[in-house]
Amino acid sequence: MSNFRIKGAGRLTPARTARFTFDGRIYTALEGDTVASALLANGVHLMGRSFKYHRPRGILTAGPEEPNALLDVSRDAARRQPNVRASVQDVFDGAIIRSQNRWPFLSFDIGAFNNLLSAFFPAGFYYKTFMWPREAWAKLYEPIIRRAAGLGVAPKEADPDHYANRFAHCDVLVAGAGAAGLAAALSAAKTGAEVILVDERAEVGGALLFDTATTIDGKPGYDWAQDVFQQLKAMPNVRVLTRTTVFGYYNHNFLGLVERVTDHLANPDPSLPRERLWQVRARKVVLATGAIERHMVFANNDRPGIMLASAARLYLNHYGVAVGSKVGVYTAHDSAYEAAIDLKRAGVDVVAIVDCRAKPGEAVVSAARSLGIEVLTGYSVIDTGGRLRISSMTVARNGSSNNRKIPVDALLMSGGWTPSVHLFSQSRGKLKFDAASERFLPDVHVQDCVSVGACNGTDDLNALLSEAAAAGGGEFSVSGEVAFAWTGGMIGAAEGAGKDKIVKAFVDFQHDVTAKDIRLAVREGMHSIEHIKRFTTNGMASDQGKLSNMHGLAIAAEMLGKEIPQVGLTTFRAPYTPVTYGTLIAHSRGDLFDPARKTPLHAELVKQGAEFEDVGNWKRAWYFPRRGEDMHAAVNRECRTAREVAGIFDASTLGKIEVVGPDAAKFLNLMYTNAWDNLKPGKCRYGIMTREDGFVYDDGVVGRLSEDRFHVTTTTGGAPRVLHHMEDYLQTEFPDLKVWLTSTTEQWAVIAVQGPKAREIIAPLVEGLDLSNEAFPHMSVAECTVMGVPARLFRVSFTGEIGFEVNVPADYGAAVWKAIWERGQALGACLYGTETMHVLRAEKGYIIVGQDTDGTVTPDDAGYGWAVSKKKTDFVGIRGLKRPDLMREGRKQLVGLLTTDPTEVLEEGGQIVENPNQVKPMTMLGHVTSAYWSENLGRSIAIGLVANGRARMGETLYVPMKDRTIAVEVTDMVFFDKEGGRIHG
Amino acid sequence: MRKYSVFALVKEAMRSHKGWEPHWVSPEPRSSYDVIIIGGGGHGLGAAYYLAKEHGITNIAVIERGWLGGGNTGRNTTIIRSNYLYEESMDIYEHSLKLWEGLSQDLNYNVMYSPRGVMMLSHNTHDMQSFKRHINANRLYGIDNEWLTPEQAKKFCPPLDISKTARYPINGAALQKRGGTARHDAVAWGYARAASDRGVHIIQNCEVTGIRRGPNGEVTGVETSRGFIGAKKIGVSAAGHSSVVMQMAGVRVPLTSNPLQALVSEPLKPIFPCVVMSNTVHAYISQSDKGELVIGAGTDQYHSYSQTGGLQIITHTLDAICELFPIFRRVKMMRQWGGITDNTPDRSAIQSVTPVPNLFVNCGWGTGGFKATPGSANLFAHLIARGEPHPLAAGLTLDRFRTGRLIDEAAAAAVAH
Amino acid sequence: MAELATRTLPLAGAYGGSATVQLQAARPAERISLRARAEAVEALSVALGLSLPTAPKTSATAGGRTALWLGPDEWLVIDEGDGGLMQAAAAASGAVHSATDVSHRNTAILVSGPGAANALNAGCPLDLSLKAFPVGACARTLFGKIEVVLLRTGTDAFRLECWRSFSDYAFGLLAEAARDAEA
Amino acid sequence: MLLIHCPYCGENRSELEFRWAGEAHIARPDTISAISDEEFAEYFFMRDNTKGIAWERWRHIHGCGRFFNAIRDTVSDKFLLTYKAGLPRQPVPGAEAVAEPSVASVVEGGAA
Repeated sequence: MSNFRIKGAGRLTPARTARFTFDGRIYTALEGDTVASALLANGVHLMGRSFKYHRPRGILTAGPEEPNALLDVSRDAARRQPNVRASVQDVFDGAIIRSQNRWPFLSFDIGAFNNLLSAFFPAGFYYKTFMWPREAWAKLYEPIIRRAAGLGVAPKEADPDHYANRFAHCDVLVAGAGAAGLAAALSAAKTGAEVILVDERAEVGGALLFDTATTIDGKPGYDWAQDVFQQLKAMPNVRVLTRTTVFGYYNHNFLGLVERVTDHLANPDPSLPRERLWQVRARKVVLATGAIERHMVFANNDRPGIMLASAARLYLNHYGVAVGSKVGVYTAHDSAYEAAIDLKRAGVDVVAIVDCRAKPGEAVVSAARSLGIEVLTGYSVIDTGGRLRISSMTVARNGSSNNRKIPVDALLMSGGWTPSVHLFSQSRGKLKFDAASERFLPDVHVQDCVSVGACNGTDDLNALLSEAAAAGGGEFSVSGEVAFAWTGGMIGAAEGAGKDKIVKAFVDFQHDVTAKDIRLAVREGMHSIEHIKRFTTNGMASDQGKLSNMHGLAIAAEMLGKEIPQVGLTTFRAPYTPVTYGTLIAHSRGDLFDPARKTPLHAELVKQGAEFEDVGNWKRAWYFPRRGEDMHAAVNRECRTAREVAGIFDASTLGKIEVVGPDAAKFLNLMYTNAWDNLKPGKCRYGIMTREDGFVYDDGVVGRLSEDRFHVTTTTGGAPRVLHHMEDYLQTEFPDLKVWLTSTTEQWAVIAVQGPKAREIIAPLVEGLDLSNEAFPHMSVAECTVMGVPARLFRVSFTGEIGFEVNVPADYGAAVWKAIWERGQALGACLYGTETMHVLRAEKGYIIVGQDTDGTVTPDDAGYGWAVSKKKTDFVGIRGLKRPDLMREGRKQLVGLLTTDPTEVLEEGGQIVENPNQVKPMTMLGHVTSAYWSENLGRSIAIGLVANGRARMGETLYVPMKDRTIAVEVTDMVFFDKEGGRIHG
Repeated sequence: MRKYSVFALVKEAMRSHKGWEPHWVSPEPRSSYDVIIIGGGGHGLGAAYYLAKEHGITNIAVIERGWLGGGNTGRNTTIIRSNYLYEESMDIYEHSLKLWEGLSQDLNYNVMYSPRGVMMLSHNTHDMQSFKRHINANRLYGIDNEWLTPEQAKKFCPPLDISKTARYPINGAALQKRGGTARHDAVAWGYARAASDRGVHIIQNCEVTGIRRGPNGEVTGVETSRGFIGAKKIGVSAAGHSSVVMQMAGVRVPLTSNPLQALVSEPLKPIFPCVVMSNTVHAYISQSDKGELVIGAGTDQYHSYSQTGGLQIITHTLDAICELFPIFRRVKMMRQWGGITDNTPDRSAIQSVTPVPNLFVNCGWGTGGFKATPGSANLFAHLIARGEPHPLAAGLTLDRFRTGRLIDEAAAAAVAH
Repeated sequence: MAELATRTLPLAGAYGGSATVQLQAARPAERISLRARAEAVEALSVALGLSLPTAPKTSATAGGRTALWLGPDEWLVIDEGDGGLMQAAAAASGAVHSATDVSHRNTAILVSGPGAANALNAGCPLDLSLKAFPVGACARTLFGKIEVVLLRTGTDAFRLECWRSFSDYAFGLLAEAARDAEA
Repeated sequence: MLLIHCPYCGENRSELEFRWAGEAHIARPDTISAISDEEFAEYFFMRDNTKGIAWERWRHIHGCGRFFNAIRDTVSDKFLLTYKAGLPRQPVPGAEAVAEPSVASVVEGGAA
């Protein structure tokens, strides 16, 4: 295997090696190599296949803009990462690297057949065909297209790595640690400002990493950069984040950063996060994001071995790797000469510099010539040869048909430099087109940010340094010197790939978009750049147009005969480079995905064998199966026992709001449909809350503890929104009322004891309260002592049995629960969960807001018209209730439903019709909201919303199911103890 | 119009595709039209197409502020389904779905309608009750929607985690097999091409700045950045900006415009065969033909016309996606973007006559606008042509906010996507 | 008479952390949510024996009691003993106010060590630098997906109050964050 | 993620702590039970949904808990002013007002 590592070149340490495999073959790299530099050092250029035509592709760049060399990199089976850019990923010892989007091999890929048929697959071909027969698109064509498309293979196992998040604040965030970013950061840091400096590479320096000819402060640029880095690192007010990308610039100077913590390490400490998300709020942002070199658009410009000149220079000067042994250069910009010069000086044969310009910078040309490099000005590369690697370039004088084929094994190109205005554009800054230099530059900064250096179009080094230092806000100044001032650049198709040419001159490498595709789009009427982008998919690949956008725009503009700004520029969107989902979610996985709220009694419930269900983010006991019982059997037993003896239930999740103040009753009058003035301390009342629109919003029992203190309960799910709703009215509509609201949901553990023996169970535990019916009748509340603990005792029932709800401070809940259960058990009571609670309340026709009502139900629809005060002159909902549709005849009303076959339990959600034999679409009268087997009644019961339901008592209606139709009789909603005597015990 | 077919494609391949015609022509505006549609998205272009095709009105201009399909048409996650709860919703979305099924052939443009199935995950008893209510209502209405067990759901979508140890374990799912996706740009371009072919004028980069009214208050035309253009009737179909345009005619509408974000992953080989939605954990996801995982994020809480939203909305959505599909944690977000949805108080659309004679509005589709495109366009054309709503859209009028006869899909299903 | 109930604490005895962050469940404390308008502040201050802070993000401590400003008419008063806060507030009955016992609603985690602020910033969007959030500063805010009240008790020490059902989540997130909190 | 100046806390806090609460200065009619259906629809449903400078309500729900008002440009999402609930609709701050640092609750969204 050939070795392209050049002794003495680069900055890596030869002794420190790492071994990795690429497509099964073992290679050796140096520590600090990227996958790209390591493969290049081993003479490997072929690294991937393109998206559509499966053309062989090599490494094109040395940065995050890489469109071709996307690889599958893994540590182990679960830590496999598709679509990794070879130019960004560091090699680590033991890395397993595979090429993608090829079958069976990278060097022989069946998919490349597409390339031969490419004439039939121009841009947008799929809109024009695959329409016949009608079903074939989804069944036949689409699956084929889907299989052929896509790049990497998604992971197959859950990711074992973890990720971290950090919110941070700073005075100045500097994005990019090239010469400009370093100068800005140092300048800002010297003022004492809190500074965060970010760079996506492993080392700071930016262009100074490859540009070895520039000096700053009298030192080689790279050395100066490392010096500044050390200075900054030593300052307590500075945080330097390398291997970190500012991926998004959001509203109000909020930036998203991703720090790659372990992907470059051979044996990462397992306690380290793989990546860390930084969410930074900066007072000021300095954008020093540099520029990205463009490729040249000419025929067959995509063969492996063809790459950006600056990339080749970086591989040489930083990694010590020569990208070939016979290198050609094709350029429209002076910078490529310096790559040629560096290579030549390193002993590489540079066969020719082909410059499409007639008059490049004189100094670079003579410098190149003086080293013996042939420079062809006014010439172009009009074609290339080779299959899996470039073998020749065909060169012609511009305008001439004579050409010359020159053997090469690498071709460097430079179309000039595109300022990286991505973050600026994300910040909603306005760009302007500078016609002279043919680039979009920052114009109006909308947020508190400033662009400096190459991303601002500042080419001169000293202008750049002083602009950056000024942006930092300090008094700091620094100067430097470049070897050559660069000129030139071009956008659009080069010679030989122009308007009437049908060659494959790639604009977007990954998506196989050629210059002629863009022209086709324009011919087909796509005149906006957004249409062109979407029609051709130019710029929509994983590099998001970092290389292709400007070329595409120029080609379109030429076709349309318009200036570039008139054609437009597509918006840059976050992220700047792709970001791992795991990083974005950071800690929010597993137990930390969403808090699982548990009541103070939870551990006791678990001990009693409860099965749990999710209600909002609470875990609630659902039922308590005994050995051998399924849910049905357990619930039947619980229902029976509760009515025959007693049942004990954890009601702690019930929302609770303490309403305190001299105007408390007045306030509740406004918030509930009922009246509260006349509720005496020590008494409770069931309340219905509507919103202004008159629909039922929540319900619950409200107890008056004293003149100015109410204990309000809400539904479990409704607690937060009810409190918000109340606060809204209190603060903004009725701010003069002297009353305050405090959430006490979690202050109290609530143990409901319901059933004929309820009193007997709790009585011995309660002190200071006469529990007799006379002294403490149904709908009473009192403060008392339970097991020595201050408690609130409610005599309320959601079962129709005599019932108590024991509220004790939460920490005491478990002890009181245990004591109650001990007594209950001795008396033959049971524990019950939410399922039995639902059945028991349905037997009594009590509704559950959110199940029997859905936000379109009025109190009257629900059968609670009695709870709407007729006397009050105001409450929230008073007007909404009187709107025509809410007063209309025939509204859906809650009624009871009894199946003709008593053993048949309806499906909740079943639809109710009058005539089951009508044709579809049927007229539906309503639906079943609750349906249960009632063990106590020995039959099924149900509640449903039925149009004009209360007028249909005794009618037979139907619930058509998939396989049968169920007949039901409309009844009232009280199925058990219709007289209601039991509740009073 | 040059017919698209595989034969045309082969023929053009032989001559380097030089013979293709523009999809639509962009003529200079006439001084007046019978109908002006404001808004060149799928709904507006489609309405123009159906006006021409079904109502014989061809003197129409579609006026678009930017580029065709540049609003929500080109920014959504392309989900199509019709398994809504209320009759009014089922009517319009099922009408739409039926049109989707033949749209490529009708337009001679492959809109890539792909009925790969939309599966909505149920995580708790409340979800199950709600989904079964939908399924039963849909069945009796003639709309497919079926209940799946967790195992059946997993079979339909293998990456799904159905383990009982998940934070919100899945207890079933509702599947509409005819639901799926389509190619959003193709819908705009297909309608534009077909409408243009029938003589409709498509005028891009033309911003409506005012609506001119006659002596009886009726509309007479629009002021635009390219001058006044007369119109006998105006249809407003400017999602995101409906309030702004209606304000020009002095009409207030019950809308709030919110940013709605979406994101795609890097392209991956096929891994995700269907569309999955979860209301409980707030996520919806599918995979595009290019291989990107297409993920819909939530709506930002505040009213905004900025087409940008907060990162927290994205991360919150991905939390849920990775909880449902733990294998995606190493997948990367490649691009995020935002649109502006206009949302009504009951999360159902408005298609209505207005207090202004000859001014018609189609708005408030919230997050459901794409799936409604053909149906909404077709019925909006009817409304404009006849001056009264089609029976299938009769419930969508503005009057419901006065009477209280809302179509509250939000109340019925927590989130209506 | 029945046996006396014993307490079962959320996070009972929980501790953990890393080399840079120590996590510890706080001892049970008495707490009230105190609500009053400006005119009642003085009387309540006298009754409680500390001067209720009126500046945002500040707290006041005296005699084992700490009052945290949570809003313009809202304080969280914490007494680490069994100090009879409800009774003390009741003594100011002449001043219109609301005092509600929330001793058991809340629980607290003590977060200390040189990495404490960084650990909290894994989930808390506040600027916790000493400049922006000095010792004694307090705020109701978010920690990950839950609401918390944060009080800085020392340069490297915080008290994080949350509702009891969120305490497992809070402790879990802190434990994970502590691993990634440099000094 | 927005940065919002809470006029009660006197500082900028992350949007995460806030909840948007609709358009501001829509007063609930004093005699709400007497208004017509049209007036009710206007009060409860119809909104300006302004593109540009809008008056709106927020609540610092995970902070001090207070509702307050804001003037925000709904195109740029910049806050021009936040002020306490109960104050009348405030004028859009002019250039002078913005430059005046003594106006404590004036905040430039991006510049704060």
